[in-house]
Amino acid sequence: DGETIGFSQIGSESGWRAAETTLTRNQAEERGYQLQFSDAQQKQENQIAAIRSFIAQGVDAILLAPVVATGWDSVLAEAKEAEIPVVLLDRQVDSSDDMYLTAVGSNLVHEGEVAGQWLVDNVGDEECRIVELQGTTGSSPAIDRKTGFENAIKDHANLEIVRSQTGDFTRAQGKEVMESFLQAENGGQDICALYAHNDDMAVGAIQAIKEAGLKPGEDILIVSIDGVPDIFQAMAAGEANATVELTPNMAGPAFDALEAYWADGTEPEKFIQTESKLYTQADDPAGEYEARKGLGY
Amino acid sequence: MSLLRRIAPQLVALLILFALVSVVFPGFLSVSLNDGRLVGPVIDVLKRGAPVALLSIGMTLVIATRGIDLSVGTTMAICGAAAAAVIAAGWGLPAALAVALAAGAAAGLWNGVLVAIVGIQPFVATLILMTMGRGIAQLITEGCILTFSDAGLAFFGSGTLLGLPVPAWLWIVGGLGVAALMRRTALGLLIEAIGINRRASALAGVNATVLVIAVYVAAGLCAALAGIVVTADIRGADANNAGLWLELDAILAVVIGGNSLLGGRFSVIASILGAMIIQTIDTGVLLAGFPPEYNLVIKAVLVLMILVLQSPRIAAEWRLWRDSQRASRAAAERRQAS
Amino acid sequence: MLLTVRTLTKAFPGTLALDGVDFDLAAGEVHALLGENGAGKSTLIKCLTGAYLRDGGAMALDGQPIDPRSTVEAQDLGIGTVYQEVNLLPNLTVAQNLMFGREPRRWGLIHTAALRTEARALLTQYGLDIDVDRDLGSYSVAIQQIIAIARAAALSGKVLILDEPTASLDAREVEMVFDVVRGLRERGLGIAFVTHFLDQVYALSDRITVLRNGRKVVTERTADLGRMALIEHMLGRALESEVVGQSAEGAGATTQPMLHFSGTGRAGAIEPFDLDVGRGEVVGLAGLLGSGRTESAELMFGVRPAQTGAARDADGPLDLSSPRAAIAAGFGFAPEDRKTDGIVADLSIRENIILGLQARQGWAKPIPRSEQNRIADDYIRRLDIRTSGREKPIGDLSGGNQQKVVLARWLAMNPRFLILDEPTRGIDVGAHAEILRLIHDLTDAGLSVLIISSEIDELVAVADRVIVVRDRRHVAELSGERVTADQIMRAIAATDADGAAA
Amino acid sequence: MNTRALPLYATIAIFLIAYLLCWLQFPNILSTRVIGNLLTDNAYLGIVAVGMTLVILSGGIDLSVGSVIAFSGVFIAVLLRDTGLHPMIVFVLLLLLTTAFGAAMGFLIHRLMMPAFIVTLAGMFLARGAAYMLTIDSVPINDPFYQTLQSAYWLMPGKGRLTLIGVLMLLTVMAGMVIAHRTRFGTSVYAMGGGEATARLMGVRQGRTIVLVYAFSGLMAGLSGIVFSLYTGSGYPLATVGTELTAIAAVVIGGTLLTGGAGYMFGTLIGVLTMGLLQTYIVFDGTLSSWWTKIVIGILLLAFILLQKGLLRLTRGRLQGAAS
Ligand SMILES: Nc1ncnc2c1ncn2[C@@H]1O[C@H](COP(=O)(O)OP(=O)(O)OP(=O)(O)O)[C@@H](O)[C@H]1O
Ligand SMILES: Nc1ncnc2c1ncn2[C@@H]1O[C@H](COP(=O)(O)OP(=O)(O)OP(=O)(O)O)[C@@H](O)[C@H]1O
Ligand SMILES: [Mg+2]
Ligand SMILES: [Mg+2]
Repeated sequence: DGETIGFSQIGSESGWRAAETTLTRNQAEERGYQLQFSDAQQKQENQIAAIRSFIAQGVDAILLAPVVATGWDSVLAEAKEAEIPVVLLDRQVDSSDDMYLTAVGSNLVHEGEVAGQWLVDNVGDEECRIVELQGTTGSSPAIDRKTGFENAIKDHANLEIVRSQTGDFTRAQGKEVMESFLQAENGGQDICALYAHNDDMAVGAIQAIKEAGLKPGEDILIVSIDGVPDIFQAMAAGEANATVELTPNMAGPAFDALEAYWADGTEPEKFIQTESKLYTQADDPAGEYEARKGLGY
Repeated sequence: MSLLRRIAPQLVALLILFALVSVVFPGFLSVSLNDGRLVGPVIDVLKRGAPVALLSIGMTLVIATRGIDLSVGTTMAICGAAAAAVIAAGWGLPAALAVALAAGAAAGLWNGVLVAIVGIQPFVATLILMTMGRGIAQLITEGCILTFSDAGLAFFGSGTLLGLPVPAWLWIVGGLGVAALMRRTALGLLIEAIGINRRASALAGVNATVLVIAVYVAAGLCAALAGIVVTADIRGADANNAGLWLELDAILAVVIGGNSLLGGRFSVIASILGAMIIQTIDTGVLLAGFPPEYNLVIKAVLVLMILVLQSPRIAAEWRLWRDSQRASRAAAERRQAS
Repeated sequence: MLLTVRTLTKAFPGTLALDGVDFDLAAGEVHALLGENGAGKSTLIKCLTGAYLRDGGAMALDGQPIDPRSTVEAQDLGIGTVYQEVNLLPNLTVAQNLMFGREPRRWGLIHTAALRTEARALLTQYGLDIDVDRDLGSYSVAIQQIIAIARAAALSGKVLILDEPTASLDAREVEMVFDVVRGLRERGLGIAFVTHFLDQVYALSDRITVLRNGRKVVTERTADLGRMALIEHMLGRALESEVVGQSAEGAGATTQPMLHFSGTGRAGAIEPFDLDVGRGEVVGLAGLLGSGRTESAELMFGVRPAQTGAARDADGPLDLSSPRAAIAAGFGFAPEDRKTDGIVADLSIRENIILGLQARQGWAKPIPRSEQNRIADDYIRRLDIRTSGREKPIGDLSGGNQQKVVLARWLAMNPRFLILDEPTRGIDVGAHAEILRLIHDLTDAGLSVLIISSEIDELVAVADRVIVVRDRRHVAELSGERVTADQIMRAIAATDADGAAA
Repeated sequence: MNTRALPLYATIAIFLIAYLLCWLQFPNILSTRVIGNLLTDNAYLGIVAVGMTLVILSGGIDLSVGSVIAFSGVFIAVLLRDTGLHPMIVFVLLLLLTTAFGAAMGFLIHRLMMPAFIVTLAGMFLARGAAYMLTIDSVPINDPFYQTLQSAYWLMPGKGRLTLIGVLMLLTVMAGMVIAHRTRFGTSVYAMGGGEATARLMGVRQGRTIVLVYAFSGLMAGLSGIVFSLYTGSGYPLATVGTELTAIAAVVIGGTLLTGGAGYMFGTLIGVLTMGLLQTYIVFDGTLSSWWTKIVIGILLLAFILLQKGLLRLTRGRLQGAAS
C-alpha cells in the first residue's frame, strides 16, 4: 500500500479523456496509491520523457495511455530493466507483449464493427448513402474505427460511404464538415446515415442537420462511438440513434491486475478488453445520461 | 477609389478561387432563400469565416504596430468558456457577453502590458499566454465541453438577421466599423507611425505605450467575439479545441490581405478579404470531397500561389521596369529635342 | 582616367534622379561631388557601387567597362565606399565590422586573434585606441563614422568613395580623416568625396563636380573655381547672403527670462546643471563629440528623465518626465539621428509633418485633410523641400530634405522652446542659410531655441549665448561679445583647471 | 567585459539556480539518470534549435521544422518498410531532401521578398501534408541497424545513460557554435540580423546567405527527424506538432533576440535544457492536473524571461555606474 504509480496521460483533448483522468485519480485515491500524473499535451516525446522521469524517480508501476501505437520499444525496455511494471490504457502499442504487464482497453476495430453492424441491422435492404466524420487524420482511433465500420458494411452493397472527411474529433469541426456534406448532398436529402468516429462530432453534426431543417435521428440516422453524456441526451431527445460505449474506467481493471501481480506475481492476460457495448434509443438514454453526468466528462 | 485599388489583388484572388471551387463543385455559387434566410455554400463561407475574419481585424492592428499576437486562439477558448460558464450559472445573456468581452480585454491587457511596458518581444509575450490560456480555459470548463441551451447566446452562432447569418453580420459590421474608426480618426495614422518607427513617433509625442496596449486589447476583444461565435455555434464551450491554431490562420489572413508583417501601413478590409480567401479554400476542399490527407497540401499550395502572385518583388519589379522604360524614353526625347 | 562614367541615368517613381551624368575620377586626386540636397549625389554613388541598378549609361575602371550588380562586386573591383545613411552593423564588434568579408582565417575558420590584431592595427592609423571586441553600437556616432572610413579605405584598392563622411565629426576628427585621405591620395587612389562644408572642399579637393537636379553642371579644378561661382553652380542662382560671421546682435541683455532649469542631471549621463533660457533667445551648446550635449538635451525633453533638479517657468514647475509631457509644456526636440529618431520612413511627407500636431491633438480629433495639405505645402515651400509632391514617402527623400521635414514637424507645432540637435547636419549651403534665417525669424517672434552644433561658426552665427560642455559637465558660458569661434574653441580645449577659471 | 554576452551569462545563471531549486525539492533530480534523460529526451529539440538559432540570428523564423521532423520520421519508416535500402542511404536521401526543402523556402523568401513567417508557415502545412500523403498510419521501424543505433549508449555511473542521440545533439551544438561564431557565413548571418540594408551595402551575399540559412535549418530539421525516429523507433505523421514553437521558446530563453543579430549558440543549448528541466520538474511533481500543467509552464516561462530581463537590467546598470 501507499505505492507510487506514474500515469502518463495523452492530454486533455476531449471530455472522454478528462473523464478517464478523473476516474483514474478516483480509483488511485480509493485504493490508497499515490498517483504521479503527467499530461503529455498530445506529444509522444513528452510521454517518453515522462516515463523516463518516472523510472528515474523509482515509481512502483506505470500507467501509460499511449498517444500512438508505435515507438515505445526502447522506453518500455528501460522500464523492464528497472523492473517497473507498465500497464497500457485504452490504446495498444505494437511492441512485443512481454515488454508490458498488460493492456486494458477496447478493441477499436471492434467498436467500428459494432457501429457498422447496427446500421446494417437497421437499414435492411434499402439503399443507404452514408457520410462519415473521421477522427484526426492519422490517429489510431480514426484509422481503426474506419476499418471496423468498413468491415461491417462491406458485404452489403446497399450501404455505401459517399463522403468522408475529418472532423478532428471536435464538435465544431463536426458541425462545419456536416454542413458541407449537407450542401454537397442535395441539402441532405440524399444522406441516409451519419457515422461519426466520436460522439462529439456527432453532436456537432446533429446541430448542423437541425439547422438545415432536417430531423436528425429520423431523416438521417446517426451512429457514433464513445458514449459520452451529451450523446445520451441527444438519444433521449430522439436526435441520435446509437452509440458504442468506450468506458473511461480503464484504471480499475489495471489496478486490479497490478494488485494481483504484486500480491503473488500473477501474470494477467496480455489484453484485458473492456466491453464495447451498444446503446440505442431503447436503452433508457435518459437514465444513462444521469449516471454519467458527474464523471467529469 | 484608392481603397478599391488597395484591395484589388485580394478581390481578384477571391474571384479566381470562386471560379476554381465552382469547377470542382458546380453548385458553389448557388444561393437560395429558405424561410427568410439565405442558404448556399457562399453563405457558409461568410458564416464559417467569421472567427478568422474577426480575429484578423484585431491581428491587423497588432501587426501594424510591428507586433504579433499568437494568443488569440486561446483567448477565444477562454472567452467562450467564460460565456458558457456564466450562462450555465444562470446569470443571463448580457452578463455572459459582458464577462466574455471583459475576459478578452483582460487577455489583451496582459499581452499589451508585457509588450509595451515590460518590453518583452511580442512573439514571446503572446506565446506565454498561448501556452497558459488553454489551461485557464480548461480550468473553467474542467476539461469537458460545457454545454448550454440558452437560445439568446446560441443566436450569435446560428441565428439569422435579415437573411444573413449573425456571425457574418458580426465581422461585416465589426470590420467596417474598425476600418472607419481607423480612417475617420487619426488612430490609423498614429498606429502606422508606431509600427514604422516607434522611437521617432514617441519623440514626436505619440503616446506609443498606450496605443500599443490598446491594439492588444482590441485583438483580445476581437478574439472574445470570435470565441462567443464558436461557442454559440456548437452550444457549448470546448476549451480543448476552440480556436486551436486559428492564430496562424488569422496571421495568414492579414498577410494575404497584403499587410506587411514588419508593421506600418495596413488595411483592415483587405485582411478580412484574406480571411474569406482562406475560408473559401477550406470550404472548397470540404465540398470537393478529396480525401482528408490532401487538405493540408492543397491549402498550402493555394496559399503559396496567392502570395507569390501578390509578392512585393513581382509588383516592384514590374513597376521599376515600367518606370525605367518611361524615363529612358523621356530622356531620349529630350535629347532629341535639344 | 581611373574611373569614367558616361551618361548615367537612374529614375525612381516620380523622380529622374540622374539624367545623363558624366563623371571622371583620376588616380591620385580627391574629387569633390557637390550639389544641393536631392541633387543626386548619393544616387550616383549607389549606382557606381551596384547598390542601385542603373537604368542607363556606361562605367569603366582603368579603361575596362564595369557593371557591378552588387556592392560585393564593387568591393572586389577595388571600390570602397562609405554610404551616407547606412553605416555599419551595430550588433557586430568593431573588429568584425572592420574586417567584414576578409576576416583572416586559419583552417577555414576565422582566426579571432589575428582579426583582433589587424583591426587594432587599422584603427591606430586613425589615432583610435578602443576595445575592438565591443559591439560597434556601444560607440558614438563619430567613432562609428571613423570606423566606417577606416573600413572603406582598407577595402579600396583603387577608388574610395565618401558620402558626407564628416557630417557628424568635429574639427579634430575631420582633420584626422583628411590626413588619411591625403595619405591615400599619395598612394594613387582616386577619391570621390561628398560634403556640404565648402571649407572642407577647398581644404582637400583637387577637382569639383557639381550636380543639380540630377544633371551635371560643371567639372572644374578646385583652384579655378571661386567660392561664389561654386555656390551659384550648386543653387542655380546667387546666394543672397551666406550666413558667416553674422553675429547675433542685441544679445542676452534685453530678453526676459522664460525657462529655468536648476540642478538638472542624471547619473552616468550628465552632471547636474543650471540653465536659464530667455524668451526669443538662442542658446548654443558647444563641445566635443561625446561631451554630453545630446544628453543635456534629452534630459530637458524627458527622453531620459532627469534624476535630479527641476524645471520651471513663470507659472510654476514644469513636468518634463516624458516627451509627451515636455511637448505639453511647449517644448520641441529635433534629434540628431534623424534616421532612427526623426523620420517615420514609410509615411508621406505630409504625414510626417503633421504627426506631432496630430499626436498633441489626440487621436479623436483628426486634422482635416485640407488643413494637412495646407500645412505640408506651406513648409515644403518655406523650407524648400525638394520633392515631387507632399505624398512622397519621406524615406525616398535625400538626406538633407529628410532633415528639413523633421524640422517642419516641430515648427508646425509652434513650440515656445525648441531644441535642435545638429539641425543642419547634411544640409546644403542654400538650405543651411535658409534654416539659420528661419531660426532668426522664429526667435524674433518669441520662440526660444537651444541649438547643439559641431560647427562652431554656425553657433557663432545664431547663438546669443553659448554653453560649453566637456566631460559630461557644463563648464563654461559665453555671452555677448565673447561668443566668438576663438573663445569657444579655447573653452572646449581648456583642461579642467583653466576651465574653472574661464 | 563585453555587454553582448550578458544575456548568455544571465541564462546560465538562472538555469543553475533553477536546477538547484529543483534539487532541493527532489534530490533525485541530480542523478546521472535524470541528466542522461535530459540530454536524450531533448536531443531532437536541441538539434532543431541549432538550426532555428541560426535562422533567428539572421532575422528570420522557421515554422516548418516541426512538420519536417514528422515528415522525416514517416519518410524513413516508409522507405525502410517498402524498399531494401540501408538506413544510412535513407538518411542521406532524407537530409538531401530536407536541405533542398529549406533552400527552396529560403529562395522564395529572398527572391520574392516574402516574409519568412508566411513562407515557412506554408512550408509547415506542406511538409505535414506530404507526410500524410506518404501514410496516415504510424509506421514502426524494425531495421536491425536501427536497433543497434538505438541501443548504443554509455552507462554512466549511477545507471544514467549517455545515448548516441544525446551525444549527437551535443556535437551538433558544437558544430553550430563553430558555424555561427567562427565562419564568414556565421558573421554574414549576424550581419543580416543586424540590418538587411546595411548588410547588403557591407557586401553580404544576401541571397546566398538566406538560402543557406534556411537550407541549414532544413538540414537540422532532417537530422532532428532522424534522431526523433531513433528516439521513437517509428514514423508518425502527427508527431511533433508545435515543436517549432518549443524550439523558438528555447532559443529565446537561451538569450537570442527574436529580432535577429544577437545571441549565442551555446545559449540555445541552455535554453533547451531549461525547457527539459521544466518538463522534468512537472513530472517529478506529479500533482498538476492537465490544465494546471499548461498554466504552470506558462508562468515558469514568464518568470524565466522576467528574471533574465531583471538580471540584465541590473548588471547593465552596474556596469554603467562603474564606467562613469
Ligand atoms: N530609394 C529611392 N526611391 C525614390 N526616390 C529616391 C530614392 N533615393 C533617392 N531618391 C530621390 O532621388 C533624388 C536624389 O537623391 P540623392 O539621395 O541622390 O540626393 P543627394 O544629392 O545625395 O542629397 P543629400 O545631399 O540631401 O544627401 C531625390 O529627389 C530623392 O528624392
Ligand atoms: N571617445 C569616446 N569613447 C567612447 N565612447 C564615447 C566616446 N565619445 C562618445 N562616446 C559615447 O557616445 C555616446 C554619445 O555621447 P553624446 O550623445 O553625449 O555626445 P554629444 O556631445 O551629444 O556629441 P554628438 O551629439 O556630437 O555626437 C555617449 O554614450 C558616449 O559614452
Ligand atoms: Mg546624399
Ligand atoms: Mg549628440
